[in-house]
Amino acid sequence: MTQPIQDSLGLTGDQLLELYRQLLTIRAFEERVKYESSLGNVLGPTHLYIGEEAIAVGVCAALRPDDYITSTHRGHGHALAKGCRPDRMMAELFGRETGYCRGKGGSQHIADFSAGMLGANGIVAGGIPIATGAGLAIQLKQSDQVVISFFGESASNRGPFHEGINLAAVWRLPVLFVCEFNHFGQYTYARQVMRVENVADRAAAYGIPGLVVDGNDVLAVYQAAREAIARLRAGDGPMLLECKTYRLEGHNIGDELYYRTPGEAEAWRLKDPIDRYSAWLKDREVLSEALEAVTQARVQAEIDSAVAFAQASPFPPVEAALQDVFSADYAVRLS
Amino acid sequence: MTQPIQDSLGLTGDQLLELYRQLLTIRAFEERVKYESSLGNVLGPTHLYIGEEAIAVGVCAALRPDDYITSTHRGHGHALAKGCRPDRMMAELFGRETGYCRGKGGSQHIADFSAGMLGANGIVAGGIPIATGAGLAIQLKQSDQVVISFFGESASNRGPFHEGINLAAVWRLPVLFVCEFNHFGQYTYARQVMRVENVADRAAAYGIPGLVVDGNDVLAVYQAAREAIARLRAGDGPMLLECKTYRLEGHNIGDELYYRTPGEAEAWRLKDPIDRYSAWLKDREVLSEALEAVTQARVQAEIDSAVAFAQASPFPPVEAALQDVFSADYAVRLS
Amino acid sequence: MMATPMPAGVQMETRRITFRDAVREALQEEMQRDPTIFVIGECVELRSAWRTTRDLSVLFPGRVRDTPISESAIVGAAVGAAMLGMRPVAEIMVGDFVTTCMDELVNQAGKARYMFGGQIDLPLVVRIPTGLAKNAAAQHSQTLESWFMHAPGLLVAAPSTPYDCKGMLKAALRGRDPVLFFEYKMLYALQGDVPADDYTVPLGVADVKRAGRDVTVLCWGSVVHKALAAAVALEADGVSVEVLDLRSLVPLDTPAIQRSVERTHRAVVVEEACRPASAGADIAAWIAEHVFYSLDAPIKRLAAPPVPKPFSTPLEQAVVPQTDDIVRAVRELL
Amino acid sequence: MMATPMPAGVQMETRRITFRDAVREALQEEMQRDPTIFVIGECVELRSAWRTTRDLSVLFPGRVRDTPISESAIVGAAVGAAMLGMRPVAEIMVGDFVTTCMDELVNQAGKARYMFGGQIDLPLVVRIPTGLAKNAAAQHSQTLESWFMHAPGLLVAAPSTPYDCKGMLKAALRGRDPVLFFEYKMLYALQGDVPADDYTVPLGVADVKRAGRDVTVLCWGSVVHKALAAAVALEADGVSVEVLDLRSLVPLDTPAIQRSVERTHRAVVVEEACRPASAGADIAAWIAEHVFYSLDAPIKRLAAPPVPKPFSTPLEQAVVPQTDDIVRAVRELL
Ligand SMILES: Cc1ncc(C[n+]2csc(CCOP(=O)(O)OP(=O)(O)O)c2C)c(N)n1
Ligand SMILES: Cc1ncc(C[n+]2csc(CCOP(=O)(O)OP(=O)(O)O)c2C)c(N)n1
Ligand SMILES: [Mg+2]
Ligand SMILES: [Mg+2]
Repeated sequence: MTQPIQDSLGLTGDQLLELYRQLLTIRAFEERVKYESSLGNVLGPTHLYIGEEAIAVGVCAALRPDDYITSTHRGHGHALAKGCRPDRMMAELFGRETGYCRGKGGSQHIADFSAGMLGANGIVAGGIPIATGAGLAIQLKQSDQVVISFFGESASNRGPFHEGINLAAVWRLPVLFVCEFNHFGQYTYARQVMRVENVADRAAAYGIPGLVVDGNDVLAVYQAAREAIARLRAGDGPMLLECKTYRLEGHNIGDELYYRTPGEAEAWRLKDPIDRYSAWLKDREVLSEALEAVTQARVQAEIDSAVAFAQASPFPPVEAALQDVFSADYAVRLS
Repeated sequence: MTQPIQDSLGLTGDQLLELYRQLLTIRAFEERVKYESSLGNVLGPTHLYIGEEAIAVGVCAALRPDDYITSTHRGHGHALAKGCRPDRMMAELFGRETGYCRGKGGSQHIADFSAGMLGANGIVAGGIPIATGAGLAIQLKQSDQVVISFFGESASNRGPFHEGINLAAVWRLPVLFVCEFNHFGQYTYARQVMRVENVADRAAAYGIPGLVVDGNDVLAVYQAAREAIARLRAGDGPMLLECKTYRLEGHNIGDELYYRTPGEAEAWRLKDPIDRYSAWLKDREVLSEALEAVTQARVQAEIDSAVAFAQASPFPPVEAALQDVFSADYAVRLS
Repeated sequence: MMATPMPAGVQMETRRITFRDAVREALQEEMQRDPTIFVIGECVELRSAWRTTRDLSVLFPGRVRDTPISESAIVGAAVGAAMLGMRPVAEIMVGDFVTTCMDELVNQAGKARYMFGGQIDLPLVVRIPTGLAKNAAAQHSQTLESWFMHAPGLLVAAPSTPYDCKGMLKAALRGRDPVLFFEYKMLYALQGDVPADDYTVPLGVADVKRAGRDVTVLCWGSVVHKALAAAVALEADGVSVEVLDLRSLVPLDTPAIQRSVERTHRAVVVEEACRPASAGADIAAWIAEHVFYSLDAPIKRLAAPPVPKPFSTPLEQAVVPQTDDIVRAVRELL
Repeated sequence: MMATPMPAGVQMETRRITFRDAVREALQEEMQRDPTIFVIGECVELRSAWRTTRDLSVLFPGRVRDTPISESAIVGAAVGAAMLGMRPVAEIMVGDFVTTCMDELVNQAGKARYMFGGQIDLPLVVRIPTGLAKNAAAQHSQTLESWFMHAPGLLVAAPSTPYDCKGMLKAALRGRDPVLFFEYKMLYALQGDVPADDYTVPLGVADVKRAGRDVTVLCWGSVVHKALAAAVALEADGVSVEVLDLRSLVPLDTPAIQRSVERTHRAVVVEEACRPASAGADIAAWIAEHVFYSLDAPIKRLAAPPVPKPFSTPLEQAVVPQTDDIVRAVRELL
């Protein structure tokens, strides 16, 4: 990474440091989720975003607050980068009443519609057509908002990827499809289940541009996203942006990773997006050792207080199980 | 079309005339189906293959009898070219006991497993993953058979197209995906619902070769299919062959075609695959006026007798409605 | 096809229209009223396969859009647009094709409000032309509304008359929840009276299409008309049949079921769909659990046998309950 | 988890294995016996998400294959391979994901034999790990076997013990029809005895898991064990409960249902799935139609309410029938 990129990006020091803070927040959140899961506090199957933080942070930095995202089963990073609060997220993972979904969704269904986070999704590729629909709504409203659809490379083998992107292309909807190529779909290597090297190679099938970027370089991601989003706002239609990265943890917490090629993760750890970015910031003297320590401490404090909030929150009352199936107009049939 | 192509194809005069006979048979069959439908003899929604005959004939001429095809809602041409009998097909369309499906399937479900015809399909793109599965069976049996999957260009917008071809590509299965680009998906122009000019442009998304050929030129189709199939038999994996053609009739019998651009069909009629091929055969003196008349008469006689067979056949007995849901091992629950 | 009158008690100026036009008028009037409503589906710009969207693309430019053949994307996009406050109407051309978008219907549309903790309304309508059509065979004749009763979070409507269809579709378009709106294809040509003025018919309210004393026939959609014909035939024998049209399956008007069966003490449940695990099974089971002590006879069910729909006419007719079957079933209970 | 004994009357050398190993052993033994059997699915080469295919890819090279995340292609390919005489076993990782391949299951696999006039056998097995798993939430906890009862042409099995599971899966793998084989995830760790020797358990034969006089509890899959626990609790009060495990829903062993209810005169139908239009509704409706005059009380149903599955533990526990609910329901009938 060289100085000119910073220049061309035109980010202030504060903005650069905000990206750094976000990267740290996601990492700290995920590390803590892993720990709280081992204690049985975080409930249910949970997929960590560790190693992939630069994608969510880089893309969301290019968004306005009134833009939208759809997310995946591996969605904590997307949510945090889009502005969701760690405390309400943690409370959700703990299954508490104060969580974003009142404890009814959990990790795979975190959503915050007020922040433009249209939901994690437990169905691989499930968020893609939803993003297309959000783009359609924007177009019909004649707004200049945009939608980001995050998904993994393995999602690109599912039909709704194909149908959702094609439809967005046909109607030139303002949707940026962001593929997180982390090499795995659960326990299966991506190369085993597709014969193209890049998911971006699939963009041509829909007549839209496809681009590959280093997903462990937050500024590269930001720059690519910013350019793509400018295109979207200008009404030029959707794009596919593929970010190459690596899933440093198992598929979900508890995965023993028997299938992983030895040495591979270690090699990728050397490309850790946070280490790289902090080194870059230090190089340019945007970040000092002291500021690093302060930022880490602040982030840690925020996560600690998120956990405290979750812990102190009640479980939802049993009646909640029967609420919010429909609007207040309709009741659930109980017998 | 020039002499060298004939040479390079190495087809004998008899073989060339057999293609001609097949083209005529399909056309005559379809014209008669249209007429019998107007009389109420052919039952139910029926999609005609008129104008697209060169594709089925050209592709199937490159097959062995022990190869397989999957077909579509517009499948009469595929069935005839793969060796299904006009009489049993007509009987099926008439809803008779002697039809291929004992009157239980009709136009959209004609199948003849003994001829390697694995079924028309009422679900757009429904036959594509089935073809992939047939290819998998062939690979597991270590046979050198191949499978053809016919489908329309609009089917290429459905998820199973994407998933089915990707899976075949991943496992290098001996399946030739043949797209019939006839410009319409029901009442919608293809160009309105995809932003690529060729469906073959989508082959790259699966890392397989894609090829476009003039679908109204039976020899061009034959040549392309023959080369592709040789590749398949050699174990080189699937291909996508796109044949450009035009649906001269409505989507189904009864379609009033309000939506069709004036003049368009007339222009395509000048490229009628049968006229072109018979002119070419006459040019080369493979076909004489006399032989043409004889062939036409023979084909017409075969269709007449198919109709007579259908007409003379009984409707299935009412008990048949409850048969063949399961093997004889299980009965249908009636109460 | 026989025409249907307005419900008893409704007194206003009326017009006679087909079921198909009831759909179109409801769409047109509501699109006029509410700019957030739009229509997507295959070939809907021209007129749709069933001629239910005729003229709409001209009246509302850009708000009626042909899609690729991509049912997953159609319904998924409807979900996404509804999340942003729009009111999508998606058409799935033929009932059997719901199989191609079940995830979007069931796991996304049906579950979104709940799994997101009630954050959003999801006002979308999926219109599903459904059921038998002449010789359309196994993949174009099934009717699958029962599946969606068994899928939490979806409202399920299946009107039987132009009046109900127009009123219920308008109600659906003013609601806040996802509605699967089943339109029986065989009813599209049916004529019936509708009020000249704006009206709605709420979802979840059954309708006594014919009052009677001896037996309740519970039904919805296409078979309502067979039940009515059977009731007429049985009247000649002095048997008084109540025809209760449920009109929607979610919500199911269980109080109306209870009221009727408590009076007649006998119930026949009739449906076009196949018997196992159907909506009809559910209704029969509900009666057996909740109105048991009022019953003077077993609860009869008439449904299709669990076989794919056959192509040929005599077979096709044999696998759906006909008027005669209803007459016979009612007689057996007396 | 509690262990299950072999059925009474079975006398042979036995081994104690888990439900999960029952699946694996059935696959392994049948693959050994029949070279046309192969397994496809997501991550099945390693061991599958539920550790049911462990070692198989090593034992049978090339016959156990990881697929892309492409459920439509997985099931569609199984159909195509079965048409050519192979015997595919497809795994759909989680029950809720059947929504992504309903067309291939229902319109292709279920209808092929019939709509093609009986030309072919279609010997394929789709294994579906299903139902509640701890805190898996709305898109990973549902169980949808009821839908497939309502879809002609598919056999539907849902065993409750290692013995039944192994025997029924082996039977499925020797049949000629498409079988949807539902494996309740919460049962995978359950231990039970299986014969040391080869055996099969036919589809369509219910099993009296516990004989009783006063009430029949009809059930299958996960809730069988809750029913058995309830029966034990009620025995202390002198109430004798018969637990009838249906084991498969298609075919449904209606003679066994009739025999039992005619003896006990009372029925409770219990299921993990949600209530409306479920398999349980069908069973209750069948009893109400065919065994009506033997009944001394309403037919009780216990099922989940029609809500998506909630994430948090207290809610999750609240939306599926528990042993106590069964005890209470039985008491109410007496
Ligand atoms: C339709 C569907 N099939 C299978 C699964 C199970 N599953 C959950 S995540 C996952 C892997 C997804 O891989 P990818 O899309 O690359 O995302 P990543 O996990 O790598 O972020 C699988 C197979 C699912 N949730 N939905
Ligand atoms: C999943 C599905 N959606 C919609 C339809 C209705 N339909 C039948 S044929 C057809 C058009 C298909 O177009 P194409 O694939 O290009 O084939 P063509 O008719 O042109 O031969 C449509 C929309 C269907 N049968 N299946
Ligand atoms: Mg991945
Ligand atoms: Mg076409």
